[in-house]
Amino acid sequence: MIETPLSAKIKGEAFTQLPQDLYIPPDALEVYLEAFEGPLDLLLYLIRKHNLDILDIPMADLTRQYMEYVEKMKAIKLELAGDYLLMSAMLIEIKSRMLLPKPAEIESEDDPRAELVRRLMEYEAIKLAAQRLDEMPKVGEDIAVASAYYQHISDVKPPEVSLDDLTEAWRNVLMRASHFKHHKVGKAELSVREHMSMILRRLKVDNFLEFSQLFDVENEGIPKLVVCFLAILELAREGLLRMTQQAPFTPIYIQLNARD
Amino acid sequence: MTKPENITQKKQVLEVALLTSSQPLSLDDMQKLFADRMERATLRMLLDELKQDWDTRTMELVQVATGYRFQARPEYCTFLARLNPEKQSKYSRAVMETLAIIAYRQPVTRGDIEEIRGVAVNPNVMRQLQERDWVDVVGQREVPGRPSLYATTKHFLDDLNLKSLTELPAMEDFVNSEAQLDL
Amino acid sequence: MTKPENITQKKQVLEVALLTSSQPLSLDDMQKLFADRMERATLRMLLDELKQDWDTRTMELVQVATGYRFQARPEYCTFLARLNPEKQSKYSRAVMETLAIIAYRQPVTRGDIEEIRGVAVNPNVMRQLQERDWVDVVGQREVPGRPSLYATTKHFLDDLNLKSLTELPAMEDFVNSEAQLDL
Repeated sequence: MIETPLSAKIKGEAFTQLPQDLYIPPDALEVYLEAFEGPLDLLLYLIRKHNLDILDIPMADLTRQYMEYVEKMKAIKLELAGDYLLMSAMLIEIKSRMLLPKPAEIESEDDPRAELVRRLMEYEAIKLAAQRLDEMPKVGEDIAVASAYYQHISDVKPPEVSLDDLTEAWRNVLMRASHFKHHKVGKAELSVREHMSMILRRLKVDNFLEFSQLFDVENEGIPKLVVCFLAILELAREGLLRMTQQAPFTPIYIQLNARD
Repeated sequence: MTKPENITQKKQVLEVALLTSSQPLSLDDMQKLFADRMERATLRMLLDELKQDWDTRTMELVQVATGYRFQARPEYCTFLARLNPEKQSKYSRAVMETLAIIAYRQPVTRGDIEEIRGVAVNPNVMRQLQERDWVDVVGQREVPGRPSLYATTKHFLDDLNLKSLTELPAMEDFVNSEAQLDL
Repeated sequence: MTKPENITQKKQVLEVALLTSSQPLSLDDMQKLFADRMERATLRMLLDELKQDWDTRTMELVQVATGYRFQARPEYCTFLARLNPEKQSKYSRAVMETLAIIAYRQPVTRGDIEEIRGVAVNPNVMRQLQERDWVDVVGQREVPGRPSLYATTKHFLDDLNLKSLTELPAMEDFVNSEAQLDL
């Protein structure tokens, strides 16, 4: 299960596993090197292949085997990844530290192999995790997602317009219309204009209104009533409505100025 | 199930293939689904039955140029359109200026707008504003031709978060500086 | 039908949307389908019913990281595989190991990955994972050089049929089983 799957062909013969004695035909070396993901992967292979206990690695054996492998790579002048040489150095250092007699006072010092073991276990866990991830069903390979057709209708979302956009547009209009006579658009004028539109809307519906109906005396304050009156005068001035009165003191009627 | 035993299972295989394919499947494609040889006539019959099975359901099996596909019945397409509304980029300058003129000078005729902007009003511009329900006709000016008078709607105020037109920024600051030169 | 009247019609709208979308739909997406306000609780209930309606059918409604989707029941995948025999080429061990490190140890820097694997990270490996939209940069570690921190995306979870990272097979399992076997 841990074994690295190999499919090297040397002189027409297929090699499906690494040879027991670690003799590697020089031609195949490059293939094997590629089969390993790095020095940790190679070390794990050696440990697993020879049934070594990962928690109690015989450093001498392991280092010797690893170095043999690396020497063979060197022998055929394979461009050796620096990572492999770095690992050689680390193994030799661990081995030599284990050979040294430990001074009594630092008896409890960590096993020099501890860091290597930690890294090997971490890497092995990741290696297995990678295999599991690889085996999991994935969209596009083993999972087919519904994607039936539908007729796309475009639902166009109208553009956003902010107050700033609007006033910017108005500013541009004013800027260009230098001949424009009635620049002044203050709040008072706007409210008159708003009422002009409102009165026209009402007359469109009712056609014919009594003058007093346009004033909501009970609910609206004096300023609003004045604005409404100004709007009526402005509409009359612009010829948009007509005011009629049959006789003095009789009701005044207002209607749209329809042509006779 | 590694081999579909009966008609029902074969239809199920076809249904899955058609529902999960983003492209229409040809008869050749569908024959590949089955390890055993499947006659084209049998396949057509199965497709016909499958089509009927879905007759009262949400999707319909249709034949198009390159093959068969399931597609959403048209009545659902309006809902689906809401999922990815296309954002219209921005109103043109002409639309914005026309809107501004109507907002500040209402009620105005098309002629008024043309006079202020100095160019003819594209009918398309008025259509966009009316379709958005921001502008409507509030009357006619009693001059020859009886041109329509346009004003902004309550809906326009709502969309711009205004309670009344008086909340539009007054242009006095800008206008005054010009007015001093002009008036 | 412009407004779904009853539960059945609402479920139909959801069914069409889910059957035609190749991406999972989030609750937010699905709320957009309905003009009227749809409570999330109601939506969840409808999805639950819809899931049950399809319980004995060819597709299943599943929940993944970014939302809900219909997918073919696993037993049909062998048939579907025949449609597109040219299988997506497998990722190399380097890619899968890098992905595993990012998935289980995220957020990690390139240096972290190199430390665990014992070899330099080939830029091509990271590119493949990023192009698939399985991995992206989520920040920088505040050390000299400010190396990028990589993490897996929601899309990665979707593609592996997972709702969250916690559904990944636990790492401890590996270590234990290994200790027992002592290969």
